[in-house]
Amino acid sequence: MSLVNFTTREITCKIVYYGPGRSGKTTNLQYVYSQVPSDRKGRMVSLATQTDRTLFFDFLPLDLGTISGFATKFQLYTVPGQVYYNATRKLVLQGADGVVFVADSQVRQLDENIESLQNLQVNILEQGVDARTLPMVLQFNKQDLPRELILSPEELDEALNFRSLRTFPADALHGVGVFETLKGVAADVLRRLSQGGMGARRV
Amino acid sequence: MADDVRALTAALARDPSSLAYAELAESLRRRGQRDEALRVALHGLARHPQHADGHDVLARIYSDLGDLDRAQLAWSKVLELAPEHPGALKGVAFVRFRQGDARAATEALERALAIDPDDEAAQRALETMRRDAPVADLPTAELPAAELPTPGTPVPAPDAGAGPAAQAGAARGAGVRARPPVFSGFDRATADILLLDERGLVLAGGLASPSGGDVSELAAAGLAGVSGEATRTAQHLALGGWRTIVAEAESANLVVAPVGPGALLLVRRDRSMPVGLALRFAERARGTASAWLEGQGA
Amino acid sequence: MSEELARALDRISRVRGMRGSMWVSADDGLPVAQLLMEGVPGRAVAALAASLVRKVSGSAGAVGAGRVRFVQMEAAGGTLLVAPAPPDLLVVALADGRVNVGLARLEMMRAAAALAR
Amino acid sequence: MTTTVVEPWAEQPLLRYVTESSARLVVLMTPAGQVLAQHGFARAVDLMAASALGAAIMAASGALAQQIGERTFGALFHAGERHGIHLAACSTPRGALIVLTVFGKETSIGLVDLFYDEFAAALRRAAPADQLREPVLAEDFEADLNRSLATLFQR
Repeated sequence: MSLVNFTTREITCKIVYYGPGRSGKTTNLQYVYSQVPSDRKGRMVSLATQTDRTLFFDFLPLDLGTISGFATKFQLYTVPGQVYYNATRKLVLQGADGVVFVADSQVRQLDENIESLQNLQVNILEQGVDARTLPMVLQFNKQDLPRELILSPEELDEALNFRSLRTFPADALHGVGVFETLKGVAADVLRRLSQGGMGARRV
Repeated sequence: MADDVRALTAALARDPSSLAYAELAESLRRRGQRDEALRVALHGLARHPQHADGHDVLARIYSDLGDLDRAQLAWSKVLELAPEHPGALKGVAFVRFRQGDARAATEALERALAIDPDDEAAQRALETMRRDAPVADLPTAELPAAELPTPGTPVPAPDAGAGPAAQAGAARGAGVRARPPVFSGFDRATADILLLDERGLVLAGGLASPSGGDVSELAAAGLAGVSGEATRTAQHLALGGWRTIVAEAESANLVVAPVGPGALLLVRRDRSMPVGLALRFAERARGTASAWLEGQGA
Repeated sequence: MSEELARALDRISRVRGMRGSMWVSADDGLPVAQLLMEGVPGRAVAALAASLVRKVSGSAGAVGAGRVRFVQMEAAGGTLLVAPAPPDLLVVALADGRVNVGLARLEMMRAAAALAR
Repeated sequence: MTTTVVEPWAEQPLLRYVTESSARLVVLMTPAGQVLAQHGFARAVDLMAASALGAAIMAASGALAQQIGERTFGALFHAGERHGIHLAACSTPRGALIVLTVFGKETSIGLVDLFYDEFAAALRRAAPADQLREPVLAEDFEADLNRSLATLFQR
């Protein structure tokens, strides 16, 4: 739920990066963190296992600056991708204003992508939120891998994009598509605020 | 620090209505760039005239610039907006002290301590003032301001090593100082009986350390906290007003009792005296103190 | 251990005028065990008694009186009694005005001493 | 001491709570970890991260409570060498809120918890009901967004 303060003219939005294990959610945040100047970002917090798998979430606060006269802040979160961390995934998803679904483009990961996407639908539904109204974009990550190992954006679109969401091919490790994805979801989230959709709360 | 200023400047450039101006002004002040600091603070306050922290920074800048009158005005403004602003209370204490009004300075420090009893800067300042009054005796050196988020120690820091022991020794080397002879006729009237006001200021009597030094001020400051705690406890537990606190300690028994509104009595008796007797002794002292206070028009 | 604590509270609460007694964690101000008459706000008693004793102990230290072994605060509507039981606990009792403080004190000091052993 | 107040109704109860409990820092936040108000010695703390973590702890412990058949746990606290934290959720007309209290040796968890109860009650009284949603941003926000992101990523 976006937090909007009309007195101090501030907006805070929560964006969650969702997707199967090792699809590159944390990598997205790390790239953003590495690119953004220090006065525009807060500390990046990662709650990870000893083997660097996300245990609970990664967290990165970003300061977008002034948009339509509002000082706008985004809080980026990732969820743990591994199947058995569903309980913590649900917690991180709570109150999300927008979701980036990071799909793993590898052919052999297709089932995991589908399973994770279904899991996302279920978890959104459990919160009493209509998934169709929650701003969301798809990122097809790892498009840099050899062609024979991955599905093309068109094939992935066919397999995953039932809602005709905006899609972004990416190579998060090298930063390709990371910026575009974030911009895409940010625009969707802010658009809702400009339309007076759910999410704005007058204070 | 430079990064600090750069980041704050950038934040302010992005959002001119941000409250970051106060931090920026403070950072500039600490770097000695007083004129820049003043400009930033005044500019920010034009947008946020009700921002207490902004006025606080402004006051510190004026104080650094030696303009105590303007500093005083700005701190008064802070206290109008936020009556418990610890920085402003210490600031007022500093200005009052520099203006030679030790009493007002002490009061401001006591208020600061009532709000944050662990404010070491205020504690040190208060101890120094109480020990070294009259004011004319105090050095007027500039204060160490560096680590505190609020204005620096408002009065000169005490001499090195001024702990309780040093403090007792520092009491002009003459043991317990002369105070109104309210308890004359009582056993150890100036060494074991202390009358103070609820803010922790000594009124009469005195308390000596085992080595004979005067620990009245120190004891009084601590007791004000005990009294406040007792009042809060009694209130919360719906016990009505509290009458006495008896503390049996290893080497002495202590009796604390309110004397009318606004004053407190501490009696220390040797462990060998039964608690009941100590209580009676304290009760007599309370009667005497009460009569004396009335005579003072208190 | 907890039985011993409960027995001590039982003995203290038999003193006439006693409204409740408890073992309290000295640092935390939280009740560890309690035996209270209805309406006695146990958490408040524990937290405030611990805080009061801490302030009193600080003052006693400052005037060179040494470690505090017993504190009683008498008020118009009752008496609060505290016996520190080092290293971590306090025995706390709340009584009305009729209480025999001497007897309550004995029981509380005994409980504190027993715990120390 | 610094104060940040995003929602003005929270300010008075917050200031009172900090004073009474002698806490070092109190942060009032949404269950998603967004700060509504803050008062105390916040300079040493990364508020955004602390809020995200505080909200996460509450969310995790709440979920754990349900796993074992409890509706919710009450307050949580952790004591450290010099500082302790007290975390609790309270429901208000404004929705569920989370309070993170950081305290030092000058007070105790017992006192913090005691005054927290009063604070929660005061918040319930002061909180306005959730109000109607309405447009926030101008429709031409995208130019701002593009410019802002371009600056952010130095493109």
